[in-house]
Amino acid sequence: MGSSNGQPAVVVEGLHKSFGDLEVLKGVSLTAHEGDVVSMIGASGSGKSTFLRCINFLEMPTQGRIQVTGEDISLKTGHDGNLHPTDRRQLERIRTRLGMVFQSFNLWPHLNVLENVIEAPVHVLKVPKAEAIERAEALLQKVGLYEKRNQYPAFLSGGQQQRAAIARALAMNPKVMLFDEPTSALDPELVGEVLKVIRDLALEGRTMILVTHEMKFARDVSSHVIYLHKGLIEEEGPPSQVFGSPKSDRCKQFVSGIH
Amino acid sequence: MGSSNGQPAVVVEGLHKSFGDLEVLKGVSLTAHEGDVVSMIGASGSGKSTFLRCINFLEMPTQGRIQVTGEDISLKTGHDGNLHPTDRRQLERIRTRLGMVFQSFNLWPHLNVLENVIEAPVHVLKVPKAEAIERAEALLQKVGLYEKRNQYPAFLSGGQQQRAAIARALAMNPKVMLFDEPTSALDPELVGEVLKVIRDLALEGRTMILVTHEMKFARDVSSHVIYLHKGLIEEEGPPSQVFGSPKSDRCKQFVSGIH
Amino acid sequence: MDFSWFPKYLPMIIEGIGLTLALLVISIFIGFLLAVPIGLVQVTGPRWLKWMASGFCTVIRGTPLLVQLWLLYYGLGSFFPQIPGIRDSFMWPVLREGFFYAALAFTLSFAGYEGAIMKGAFLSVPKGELEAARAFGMSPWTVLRRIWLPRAFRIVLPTLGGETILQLKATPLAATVTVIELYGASYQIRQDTYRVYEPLLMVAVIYLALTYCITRLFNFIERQVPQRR
Amino acid sequence: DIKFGVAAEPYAPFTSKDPSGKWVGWEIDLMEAVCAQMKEKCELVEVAWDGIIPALTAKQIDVIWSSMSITAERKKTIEFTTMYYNTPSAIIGTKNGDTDITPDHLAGKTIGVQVATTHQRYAEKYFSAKSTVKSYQTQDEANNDLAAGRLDYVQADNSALKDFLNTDQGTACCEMKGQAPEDIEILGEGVGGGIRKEDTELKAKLDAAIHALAKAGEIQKITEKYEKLNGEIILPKE
Amino acid sequence: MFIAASNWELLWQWKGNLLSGAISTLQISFLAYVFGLSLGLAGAMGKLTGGKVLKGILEVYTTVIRSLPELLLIVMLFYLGTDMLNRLMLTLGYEAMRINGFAAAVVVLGFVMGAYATEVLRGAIQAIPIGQIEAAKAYGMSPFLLFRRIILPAMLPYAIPGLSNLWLNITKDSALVAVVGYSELALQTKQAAGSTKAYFTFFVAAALLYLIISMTSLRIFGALENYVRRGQPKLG
Ligand SMILES: Nc1ncnc2c1ncn2[C@@H]1O[C@H](COP(=O)(O)OP(=O)(O)OP(=O)(O)O)[C@@H](O)[C@H]1O
Ligand SMILES: Nc1ncnc2c1ncn2[C@@H]1O[C@H](COP(=O)(O)OP(=O)(O)OP(=O)(O)O)[C@@H](O)[C@H]1O
Ligand SMILES: [Mg+2]
Ligand SMILES: [Mg+2]
Repeated sequence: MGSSNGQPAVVVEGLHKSFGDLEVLKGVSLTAHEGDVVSMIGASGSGKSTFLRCINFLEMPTQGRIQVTGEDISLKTGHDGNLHPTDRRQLERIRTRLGMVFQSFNLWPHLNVLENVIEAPVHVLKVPKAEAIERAEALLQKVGLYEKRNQYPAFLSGGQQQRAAIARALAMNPKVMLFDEPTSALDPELVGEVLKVIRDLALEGRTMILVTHEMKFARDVSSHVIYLHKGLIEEEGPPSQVFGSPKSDRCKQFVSGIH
Repeated sequence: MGSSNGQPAVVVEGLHKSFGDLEVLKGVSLTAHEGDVVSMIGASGSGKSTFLRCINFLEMPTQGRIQVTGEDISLKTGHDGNLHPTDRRQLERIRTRLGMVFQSFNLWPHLNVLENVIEAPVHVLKVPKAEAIERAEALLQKVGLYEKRNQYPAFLSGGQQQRAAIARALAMNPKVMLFDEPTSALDPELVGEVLKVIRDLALEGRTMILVTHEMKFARDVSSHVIYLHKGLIEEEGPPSQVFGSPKSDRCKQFVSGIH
Repeated sequence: MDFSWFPKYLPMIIEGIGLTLALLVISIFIGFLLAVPIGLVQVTGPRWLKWMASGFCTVIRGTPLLVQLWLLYYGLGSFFPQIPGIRDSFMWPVLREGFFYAALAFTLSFAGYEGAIMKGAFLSVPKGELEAARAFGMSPWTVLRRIWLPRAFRIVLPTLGGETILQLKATPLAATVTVIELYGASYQIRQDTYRVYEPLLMVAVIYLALTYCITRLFNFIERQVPQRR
Repeated sequence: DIKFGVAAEPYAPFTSKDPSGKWVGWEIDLMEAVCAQMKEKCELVEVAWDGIIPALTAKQIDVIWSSMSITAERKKTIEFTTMYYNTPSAIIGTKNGDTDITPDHLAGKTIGVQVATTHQRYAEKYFSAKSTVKSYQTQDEANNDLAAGRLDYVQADNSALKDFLNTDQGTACCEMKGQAPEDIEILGEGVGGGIRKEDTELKAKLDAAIHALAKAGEIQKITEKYEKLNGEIILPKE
Repeated sequence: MFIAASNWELLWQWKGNLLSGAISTLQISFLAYVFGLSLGLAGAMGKLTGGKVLKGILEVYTTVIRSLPELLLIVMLFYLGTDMLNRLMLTLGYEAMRINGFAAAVVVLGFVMGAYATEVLRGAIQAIPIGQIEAAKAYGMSPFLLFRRIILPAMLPYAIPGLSNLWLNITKDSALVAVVGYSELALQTKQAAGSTKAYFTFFVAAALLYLIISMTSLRIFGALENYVRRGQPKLG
């Protein structure tokens, strides 16, 4: 699965996730190789965010196997019936290789934009502060937020918060990026910028898994598209196929909704 | 300005707004008649949300005049140099006629979805509770959230939260709706649904002012489009003109960014 | 361990528990009702009200409760009898009793401490949630009643449980103004018998039971709104 | 050496502290005399009243020397030395000239006493049938309430009450009504030093010392130094 | 005011005692507060993230300790504790020893304070929007780092009012340590008042000293609160 232009960076096998009685993911598998850009599309509530959140164990899956940059995450079943990582240090190590942009941004309100961006590099990766600031400022320049670097998140516009969140994730220089609707609050010009950034990262050999509602964006950016429907992969393949000639009726209807 | 198919519902004249030294709005005027759908587009940080928030005085403008459904809101300059409404009751009355969907949803976390929707009708409009519930359930059905009506917002997906916010605003049956990126978290199918809802509302003679980054959506839904650039209206007119043959270079570049 | 004194003092202990509970319930309820406006005006009120409320909180929190109680009981209390005719009025049976002053002092104290806590809670409600309420045309009163206060209340709940227990343990001070509540009763027993641990143990067990009830009550209220963890 | 525990809360003129932190007073003088008599080295330890019994049982002190009244109830827990002073129980009240303190005359009135004192037991035995007896944690609180008009009478140590009547507040409001009639069972035993039950040897030594001092008139000599106490307290006979 | 000239003289004579009492109060309160806060932080984290057993133990700790009168705890821990210790020493053939009242008081007060702080901090941590914590986890922060860099600063706005109440309480509760023979402001006041019979004078003086301590500390807490709320828009 996927264009195999490198080592597998993320392998997910048979992922299940339930919240109480509600089964949100019913066995989802995915392989993303280095340099792949995998897009997930699907209706609201189909489990896209949950899938991303399972990859870095913000949500504990009920069943399944997850491998990141070749490393299998060792799991055991906890009291709640979900799988939990057994080795905290392994989990932390792996998380540093997984950047994440949240759907709701989740900026830290007690830190200003610059501090938000350097927080993890300085304190997790132990990058010297001066170096981290330099890099952060370059990133903020790139997303057009340099002027706002000393502002606190609560005083930013929606799109500015989203850009800060993107810069924050990029600052970790992760092998794999998980983007949860990274362009929802951005204007078309900025969407174009983000597109460029993602392409550059892919060329550098980084892997990206992104959830998006912007079909055009998905078509332009991805090497592989997955259409998720009610917790199952209903259709997947290169964008040309999923958008151009989907086999599943449900998918056909979904992508035809693009106006 | 705007297609004049009725009484003016919202009139804004020469609106200025500064945050400290930063002048965000530099004199923005707008007239929206009954049944109009006015879209505001513009770069992130150009002041779109601030403009909407000034209309219902969540943000106090620095200068300007605002009229809603024919009623002039009486203002006086406060200690902070901004304009403040003099008559609280008038403001509250007018706000009940202005529905608002926030960019960040702002659902009330201590109330479940249904309670969020009936809260204002019951406690502001004094609609009998049973009636409000009935109406709310119909609205939730419409936005596909009926099953989640007893769930608390923290347990909803992004799109579900946004739909709850839309239902909450619709439940007030307002004359004018202010939408701040109402479809940012929605999939194409749901965007289509919202488009239908907005059209129906417009046919009923309601007025809508909406901020959006989805140009296709703006083109399909609006009777009038305003392109905001650095706190000023750079271009406005019917969608065919703004998107088809913009006069301003800046606008041309912005809308060409659509891919 | 020697509990032979227990039957003899039982009526006194029961009366003591009654007084303790009465003092606790009165001061918590009225005190909290006062604390809400005291907290609120510190966040939104006009400057002079803000100033008064925070001054009240500072003085109440800044001086020992015992001193406040004594100022009321011996200060205010010795002023009343000088008012002509008051000894014959229907108020006198209340005004001459230590209970009245204890309840008053405890209520004001709770209001002062909780006022400061409520201020913080009001400040901690995210701004967007209030804006949503205002945008729907809610009057300030409705915003407060339906959104602001319930949200603030949830934020203070865990703290409030502790404060209620602290208040329970402040009630022994009432014994200094002749209200022989639970602790006062045990003090009497200790002084009569010179047994140290047994009377204290008895009080401890009763307090433990009361605290357990208070904790359960607050846990129950906390669970009313589920939280994602 | 023997550790004498004194309540940290002063009880002037028996025990009080001067600004330099030195303990002084009738009981302190007596303590020194007793120690000299026993030819023992003594150490004064200050302990909060609340912790004074545990301090005794935990052996942090050996004698409680702090105006502790001897009662049958307390004897179940600790042992006492022989009585080293006693005070008559007196009653004061608001000014009105009459000095009748029979239970019938006090009917319907409110009488204040200090908690767990012999006076409280006395008042409860004789007056509580017809009057209200209110207990206070300290004597001063009762006095204050009498002045404030919330009490009609206060029963307490003769000397303490005289002391209060000498203050401005006391002179203004109140007067001596008389001494409570003797009741050996309640008032008779007086004040003694508290000791652990097992320390019989120490008790014997202390008792002997107190008797010797009384016999030699030493206690009387100490009392003469304290104007307020002179003639107001009852001293051991021999 | 109410204080006659002769009483000023008394106050002047006893000023050293009152001031040293106030300093003792501050010392003991501060140490106990720091100790209690550390216990509270650990307790709150344990309650929120610990296993069933740890949660159970902490629940007992907060319920039992908070419900027992402090006086009882101090008397029990100090006297009963030393009594038993000494009995043990004696049976083993050592001499009885005296436990330092100051250390005992700090430990006991801090232990009690820890139970309250646990609940205050638990509430504050629970009030942090979960997304902020998830973001930190997603960047590979270890629990300790997450705690230090995100949870701690993010919870402070919710915790400071409760914590400042606890501090003010402890400055006054420290009066209880008089029971174990440690003299702080309240006891010094009682002794001065009892020895001179000038009750009113000394109580007013003590109240003022307490008020000065409180107002100063409230200033500090206020400044701290302003600082920790720096990223927050003003509510209107
Ligand atoms: N409370 C505030 N204090 C200071 N500056 C603010 C505040 N609110 C907004 N701003 C600034 O005002 C500018 C306009 O913000 P606004 O939210 O109106 O932008 P927008 O057009 O809605 O952008 P977006 O599309 O990203 O939501 C931004 O630069 C923002 O940083
Ligand atoms: N913590 C939770 N507890 C219970 N149900 C949850 C929880 N989180 C998500 N859900 C439910 O799981 C389903 C999938 O949620 P998810 O957030 O993965 O959707 P999504 O595909 O990202 O949708 P969207 O496009 O709207 O963001 C939804 O129905 C949601 O209500
Ligand atoms: Mg999602
Ligand atoms: Mg905006």
